[in-house]
Amino acid sequence: MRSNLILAAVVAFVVLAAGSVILPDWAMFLFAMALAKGLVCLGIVGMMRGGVVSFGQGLYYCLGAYTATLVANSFGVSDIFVLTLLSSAVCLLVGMAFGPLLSSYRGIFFAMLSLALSMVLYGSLSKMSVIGGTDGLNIAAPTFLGWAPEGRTLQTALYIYVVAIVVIAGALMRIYFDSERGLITLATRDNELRVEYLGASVRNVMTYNYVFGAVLGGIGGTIAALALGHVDPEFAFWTTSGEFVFVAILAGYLSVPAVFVAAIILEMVRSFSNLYFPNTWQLALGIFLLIVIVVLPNGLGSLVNRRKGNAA
Amino acid sequence: MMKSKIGGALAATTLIAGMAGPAVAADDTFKIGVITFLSGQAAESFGVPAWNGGKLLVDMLNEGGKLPAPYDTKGFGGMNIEVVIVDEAGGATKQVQEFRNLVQREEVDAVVGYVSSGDCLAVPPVADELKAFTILYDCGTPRVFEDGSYEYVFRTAAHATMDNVSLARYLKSRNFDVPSFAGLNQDYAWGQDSWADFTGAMKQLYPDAEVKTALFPKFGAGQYGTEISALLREKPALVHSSNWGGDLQGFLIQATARGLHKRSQLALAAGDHVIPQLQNKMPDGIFLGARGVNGLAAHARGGELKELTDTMWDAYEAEYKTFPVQAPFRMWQALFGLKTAIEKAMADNGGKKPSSEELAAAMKGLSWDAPSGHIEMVLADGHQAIQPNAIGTTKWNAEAGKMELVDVEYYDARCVNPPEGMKSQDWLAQGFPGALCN
Amino acid sequence: MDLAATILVDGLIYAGWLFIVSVGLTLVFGVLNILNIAHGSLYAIGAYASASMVGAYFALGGEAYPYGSYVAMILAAVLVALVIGPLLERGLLRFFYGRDEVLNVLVTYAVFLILEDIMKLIWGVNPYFVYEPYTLLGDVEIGPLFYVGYDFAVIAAAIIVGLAVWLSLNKTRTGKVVLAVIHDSEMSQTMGVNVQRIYLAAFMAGTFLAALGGALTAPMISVTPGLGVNVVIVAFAVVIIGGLGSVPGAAIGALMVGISRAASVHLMPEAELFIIYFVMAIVLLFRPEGLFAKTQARKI
Amino acid sequence: MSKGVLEVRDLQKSFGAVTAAQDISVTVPEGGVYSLIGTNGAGKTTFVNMVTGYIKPDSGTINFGNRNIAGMAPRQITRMGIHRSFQIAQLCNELTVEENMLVADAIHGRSGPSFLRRAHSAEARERAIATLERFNIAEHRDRLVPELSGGVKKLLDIAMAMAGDTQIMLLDEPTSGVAADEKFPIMDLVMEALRSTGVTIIFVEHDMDIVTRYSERVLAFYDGRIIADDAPGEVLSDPEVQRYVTGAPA
Repeated sequence: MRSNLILAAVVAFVVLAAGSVILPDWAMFLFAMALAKGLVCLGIVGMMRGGVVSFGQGLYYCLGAYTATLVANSFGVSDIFVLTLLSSAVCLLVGMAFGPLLSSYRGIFFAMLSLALSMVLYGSLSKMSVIGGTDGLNIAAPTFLGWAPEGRTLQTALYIYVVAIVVIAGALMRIYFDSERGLITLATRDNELRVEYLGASVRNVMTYNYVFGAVLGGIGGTIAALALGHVDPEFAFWTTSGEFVFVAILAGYLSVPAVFVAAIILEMVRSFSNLYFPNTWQLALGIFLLIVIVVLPNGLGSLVNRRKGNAA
Repeated sequence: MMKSKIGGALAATTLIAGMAGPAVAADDTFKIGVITFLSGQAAESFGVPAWNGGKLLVDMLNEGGKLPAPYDTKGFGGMNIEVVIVDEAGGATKQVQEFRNLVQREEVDAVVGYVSSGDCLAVPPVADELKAFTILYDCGTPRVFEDGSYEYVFRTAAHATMDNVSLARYLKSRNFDVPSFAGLNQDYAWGQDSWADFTGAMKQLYPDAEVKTALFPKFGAGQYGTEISALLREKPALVHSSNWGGDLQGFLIQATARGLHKRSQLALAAGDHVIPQLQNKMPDGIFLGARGVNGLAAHARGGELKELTDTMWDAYEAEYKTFPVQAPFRMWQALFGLKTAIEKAMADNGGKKPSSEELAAAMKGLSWDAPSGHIEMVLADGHQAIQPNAIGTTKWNAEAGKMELVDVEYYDARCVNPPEGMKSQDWLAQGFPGALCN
Repeated sequence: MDLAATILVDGLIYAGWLFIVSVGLTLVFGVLNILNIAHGSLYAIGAYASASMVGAYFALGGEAYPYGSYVAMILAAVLVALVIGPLLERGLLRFFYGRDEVLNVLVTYAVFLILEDIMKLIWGVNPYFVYEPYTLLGDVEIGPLFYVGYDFAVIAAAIIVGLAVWLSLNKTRTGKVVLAVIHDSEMSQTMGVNVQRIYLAAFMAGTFLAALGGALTAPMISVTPGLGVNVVIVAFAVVIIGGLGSVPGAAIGALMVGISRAASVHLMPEAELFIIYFVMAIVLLFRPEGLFAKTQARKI
Repeated sequence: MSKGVLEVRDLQKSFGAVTAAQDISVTVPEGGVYSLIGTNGAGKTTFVNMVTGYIKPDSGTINFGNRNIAGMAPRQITRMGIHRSFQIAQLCNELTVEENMLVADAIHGRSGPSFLRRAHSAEARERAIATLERFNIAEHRDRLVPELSGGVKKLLDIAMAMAGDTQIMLLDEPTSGVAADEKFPIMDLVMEALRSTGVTIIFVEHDMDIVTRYSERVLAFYDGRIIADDAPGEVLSDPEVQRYVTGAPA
């Protein structure tokens, strides 16, 4: 089985990396952004498997982005690997601080409390004129272990970097989902009482998923910031988090790759509806969301990865 | 093996993306991407009027001969003007993506846009990366060129420091007594910066004026009851606000209903654009600016630009049944600047459609006339414009049934803008060194 | 007048408004178990409708009886409830009953996006004003401060709405049924309650209350696009604090938020932005389900 | 006192006005089969819930393994070896029978559940299927829970509870929601499966035939008190029990 996973990962990497050749510049950038956001959504999917959905992943997306930007601007660090590590470390710590707190909330309360947390970050950043307030900050293009590409090369390098991280993160999460703890998470979504009476701690399960989500969010935010060259508090605004949730629902919790396909599809729809319906793109997007929710109640993943027995 | 299946799906999406081919602009058309607010709060106050003005001007230019010299030639240097318009709503992240799409997918020849300061900060690095000629036509924050420098990015409107410096100077020149003042500004960069600029300028001109309270209601709050109570209790001699759009209208309606304007002088840094909607609900005697000699102030100015101004003014009124406020004026000065630059570049390159490099070279340090006055790209090494400004006092003309601006004071560009090479905050802190006021 | 009193009055005025805009949200959640993000849009539509109605009223020579404009405002809200309520509930939401709460939040998020543009298509981007009703009731002078009579009318309206909702829930037969559904829809279904009709009624009531909130706010603001975005988040906070599905909870939540916000504006303006989330976080820390949440013990 | 003994002293519990347990004191030695009888609301399930941590007693002690487990969290009590089944079988409806078993196996698995070890590994599945076979429900392994009959659900519920090392097994109405003709076969199955492991069995039951057939000792509850505690014959012939519990002379 594991060999299959490795094979799949390699295939996924090749297919995605091929994009750096096939794709026009604008699309490569769009894909890079979509994949970065996909990482955040993968974190939400991890929580969805446990039965909760965070409406506040913008918190970590933003935290990661600002950590990278502030570090880059104040210490002149530009190496993408260092920045990614630093911001995921910060998000890990913050996640470990909030995780236990949130782990006892469910459903709409978990969603709203996580939303409140990210809105507080949004508010605080908006107030801090020193770091640009609502206007945000710019961050210089990253370097790769001393190599400082420019133009199309830079975009390609960034894109390949995202792809690599996506494939690694995706594979790791797949391993986790298939693991004993992964199954326990699914059981928790289903019947917490049973899990507790089997002697496992539901809060513990929830906390782990939350912390993983935090780290993935941080990585996604860092990459997004480096690709955009700009961060602002909007990263933590509820509509941003709302989009992440939408991608997660669109993907469903069954398949990991579906998350990234969903992210790319959303970016495409958004970008084109923007261009073709400048006055009614929200309408277009909203209708698209509804169609997806109606047509794919279990998400894209259900197309390719029907659970045993769920076929009915 | 679902991963590879998904991989297939992904490759498919990739193809779709690849197929969405751009419509390459021919040499006899000049394609501009215009980004401004078509939805959300800023649509009504800035985005839509700005583009109404822009559309009007583009049509007039494409027809040719509609405008007084030097703008009587057709299109941009004879080329037909084609426009791709994009909604600015959705935040800087989205705008950076849209910018790339405009340049790389739509292959526009130039981008004109951005009301939001956040977008104006986020886009320039990308513009330089893509070597895409870009005009920022509206946004206020001085940080764009004070914190960075860009090859292909130009701002054809003065930055926001001018607005509040002029306001303070207006108080002084009308020797209005300000023992104390307070502020109510939107809680985001625009409001925070405007308040900082205003207090900075006041510290110079009214050193011993006491700052009462600085209120920052949430952007789009709509309800100002509590804030107004606070202002009524504090009884400041003057209340400063840089609010715009619905927030300003809401504040004025609620403040006047509770007599705040009778108790304190209201001074609005960018208030002119709500006059067409509020009409006589806007009380008399309010000091207000228009972020430049725009709208009523421009109409009242006359001078050698009268013909140009009136042509645009009348065309706009005829088309949209209301008079143009600040936003269309700033769009006009951007498009006139772009026209001038293109034609200058073509004069240098022998009439070919200019490249981004040639455009940038031509735009650098350029100066041209617009309905809002003489625009000079003198700051930030020729990338940032300065322009004259005006502040006036509202007065409802009952018989004409329209709001007028009286006691208008005009300020030279160099009187209310910092000199080249000096950050506006330092300029304020040091008491306007090098300011040339008539 | 001393600061405490000012804070109290300002707080009450804001709380009154908050209650009207949030009570519909909590009612809809209680019955349909759907947290309706589009509530904000319904609020905005109510504002637009009321602006148009009042405008039309005065255009048709309503100056003679200006007070009629208040009737026009309420009619506007009723109209919105009658048109949009059934459209959304029958046409869309009913297909999502019993689905995951969070999925339903997304459904209404989509509705929110759609309505935002539809409003633009109907009313354009230019602002609407209905100033008259706001000044009609004159000023109220409290110590050195002027308040607009309308502000207190809003408080009164809030109290009336609160009583009306409470009475119709607890004193009418239908209301009791609604409460039963709120408590346990499966059970009430087995008891032969026509849950479908209850759902429709509840959603229309919720729509009416949202629209009423907008209708009452319209005279004191300029009705422009993007009006609903901020409202819904505030309303969320209020109903979360009070406990989803609890009408008295919404009242208490509104009071807590309203007064703490007023206090922060007067005492420490820089904290205003956070105060609402602060209150919410504190409450949820001690009452994870909100103040008045319905808690049913699980039978094992 | 040996480790497996459950020693309950003066348990009190009331919900508002309702007294669900008063002065409950009983000692359950290791091994053996005990049944709890009583009308609905007599306090049987409350007793089970307090012993397994679902309800915290107002006062009193529950000593097991030389610790007072009163008020401990269910999972802590479970880890100490006191497992339970439920009146309404508590299963994971989105998972198959085998996966339900795998969940139990993963939790009781060696060295705690792992982030890396595959839940569906061959060994794990062997263990799971072995347990399912012990309860004679292995043929349902690939079906989803909602497709199962009441009896199979009950058996799966118990089978899951038996994963890991169980010392005391509390069965809350093992035959409720089971077709009448299935009751005895199921009880036979359960009793055989459990006895072989030598766990102490405590089950709540309404059917007196089942009580007399399977239990060695009976605790009769009435109004939150234990009114009789003896061999089935004695308890069922006790007039008080006949009046308050069985209703008619046995």
